[in-house]
Amino acid sequence: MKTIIRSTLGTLGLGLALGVSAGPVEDQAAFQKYYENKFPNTPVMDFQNGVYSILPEAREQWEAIEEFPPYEIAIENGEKLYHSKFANGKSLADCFGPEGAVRGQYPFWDKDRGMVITMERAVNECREANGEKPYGWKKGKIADVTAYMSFNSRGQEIKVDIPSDDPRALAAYEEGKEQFYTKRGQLNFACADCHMLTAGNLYRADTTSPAFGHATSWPVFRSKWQSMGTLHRRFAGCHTNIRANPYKAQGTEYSNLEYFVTYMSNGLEFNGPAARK
Amino acid sequence: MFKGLTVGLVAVAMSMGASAGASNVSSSKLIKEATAAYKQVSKDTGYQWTVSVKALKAAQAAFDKGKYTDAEAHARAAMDLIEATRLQAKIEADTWKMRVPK
Amino acid sequence: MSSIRIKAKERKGSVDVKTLMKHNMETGLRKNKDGSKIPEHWITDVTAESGGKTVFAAAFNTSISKDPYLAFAFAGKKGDTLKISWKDNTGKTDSAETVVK
Amino acid sequence: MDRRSILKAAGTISAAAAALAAFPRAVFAAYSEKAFKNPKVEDSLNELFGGNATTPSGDVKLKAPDIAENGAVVPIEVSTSLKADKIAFMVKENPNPLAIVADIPAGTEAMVKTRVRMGKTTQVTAVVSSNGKLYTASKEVKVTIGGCGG
Repeated sequence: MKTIIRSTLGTLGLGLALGVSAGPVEDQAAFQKYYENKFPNTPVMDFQNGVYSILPEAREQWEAIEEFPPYEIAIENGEKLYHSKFANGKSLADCFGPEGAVRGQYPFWDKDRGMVITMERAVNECREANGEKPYGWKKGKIADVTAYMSFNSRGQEIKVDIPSDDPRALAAYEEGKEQFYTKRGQLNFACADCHMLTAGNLYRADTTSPAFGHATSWPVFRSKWQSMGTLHRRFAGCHTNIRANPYKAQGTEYSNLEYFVTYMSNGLEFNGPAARK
Repeated sequence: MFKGLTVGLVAVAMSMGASAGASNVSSSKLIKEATAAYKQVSKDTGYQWTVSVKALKAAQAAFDKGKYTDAEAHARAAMDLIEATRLQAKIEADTWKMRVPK
Repeated sequence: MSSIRIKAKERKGSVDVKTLMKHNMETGLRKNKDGSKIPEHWITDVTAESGGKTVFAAAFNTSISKDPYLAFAFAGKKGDTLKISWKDNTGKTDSAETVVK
Repeated sequence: MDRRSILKAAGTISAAAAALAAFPRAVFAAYSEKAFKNPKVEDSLNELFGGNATTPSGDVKLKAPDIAENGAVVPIEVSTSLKADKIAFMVKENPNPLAIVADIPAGTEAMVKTRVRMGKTTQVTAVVSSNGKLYTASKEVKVTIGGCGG
């Protein structure tokens, strides 16, 4: 009798946990399953190739661009910047090692400071700690340096952690999640509307990419920009498209959104930099 | 949940047409009200629509040129967009949870 | 640093060449923020030499994409030197050399 | 114009002349204003090849997308099994259709890949010059504008 009661309670407890407040682990499983069901022909690891994982015609052109990708110039610039000495004789290599192959460590939750640390932020904080001016957040040198670092980090597994011993980390994740699913702007779109519920549909002339794999390949050379840009540059562009004022690059909103979106892609590999349309 | 927003948007379209007896004083007041509403909604919701900003700027630009009728039309449009933003935020406060896959 | 990146690799007596040239390739149709036209500025000629002879040459219009990409293949072998040069409509030139892998 | 500016202008010219001299091109067709800044395909062909009679040929292979991802960067590839000495590529709806002419010396494969711009949906044509005749392959490339990404 005792055992029956206990197991009933146990089941109830589990039911409550799933129904009322699913945690990040359950969120992630459901998220990834959603895309696997929606695009059964796409091998799971291929989602890291963005819209090209679901569009064969566009993929051919992308592969032709990748034969000699435009971001190679950024990687070379980034390599020079990475190793060039600060006024104090140090360089970024003193912060991130000889090749900067640290992409897999970002973004992470910094318990001491109670905030999400992205790779871009870490680069600029290294510069500031050494008495240098920070780079801009969206394009130019920040994109070149992170292109070099990401290139040297290709193949690193995405394994964003939400430390269970710090409720603020979960709160940041939840904020990012709310941001992803909440409609914004005059056009009344949520990230999830285009990149989840109707991912792969045409919006005028463009097919929207699956959000599973969104955070893997940055920085990106976009043909539309004709230059490199960071993930937060793209976030801002998306918000402007739906006629919502963008948030500040590297502000809490976008950093938490990056935290959520990258966590959703756990298990894929970092494969940036990349070329996109 | 879409209805409220649609009403808001239709109201915007309608308010563009209506405006009579606009003056320096009345349009200045309207622009001030719209700007105050903009700031309040920004504070409450944490975001704004790009079109609201544009409408406010257009209102100020028209006012500066002495085109008070246009200024009032733009200010009213801005006000309606700002209200629609508030409505969107209100609807979304809970609705977003429905989009999370289980 | 040269504006030209070259990848040259031999495969059964044929050298596959891929090259990317950093150049804005201004069409003359784009405008500055103040509305003034950005003058056209583009690479007009590209030449590839190996073993003292020209193995490939091309002339471009402004319709070739920014940072032009070219790929071609010529008879050669590992260890050969390949030199690629470009010239633009303002008379500016650049060149780069690589050894075939 | 004062003396200083005259000297300066002269200096610019001689630098440009030096640059021209340094650029290796003897026997090969160089960029020509008449061929490239020309809205008419026929005129460009005349200028390049001394004639504009073309024959469609299955031996000319043209690889271009059906729908361009981005009109500013459209990857194309032209190749042929014919013995070619020149390959040209035209984008019909561009203000000046001729995009590129490539010289194919003996020993070089009759193949060229590049990326071109096209402003709108257009027919594109590869022209191969072989034994004094012109062979072509054409297809339509759709260029779409607008949307979130484009």
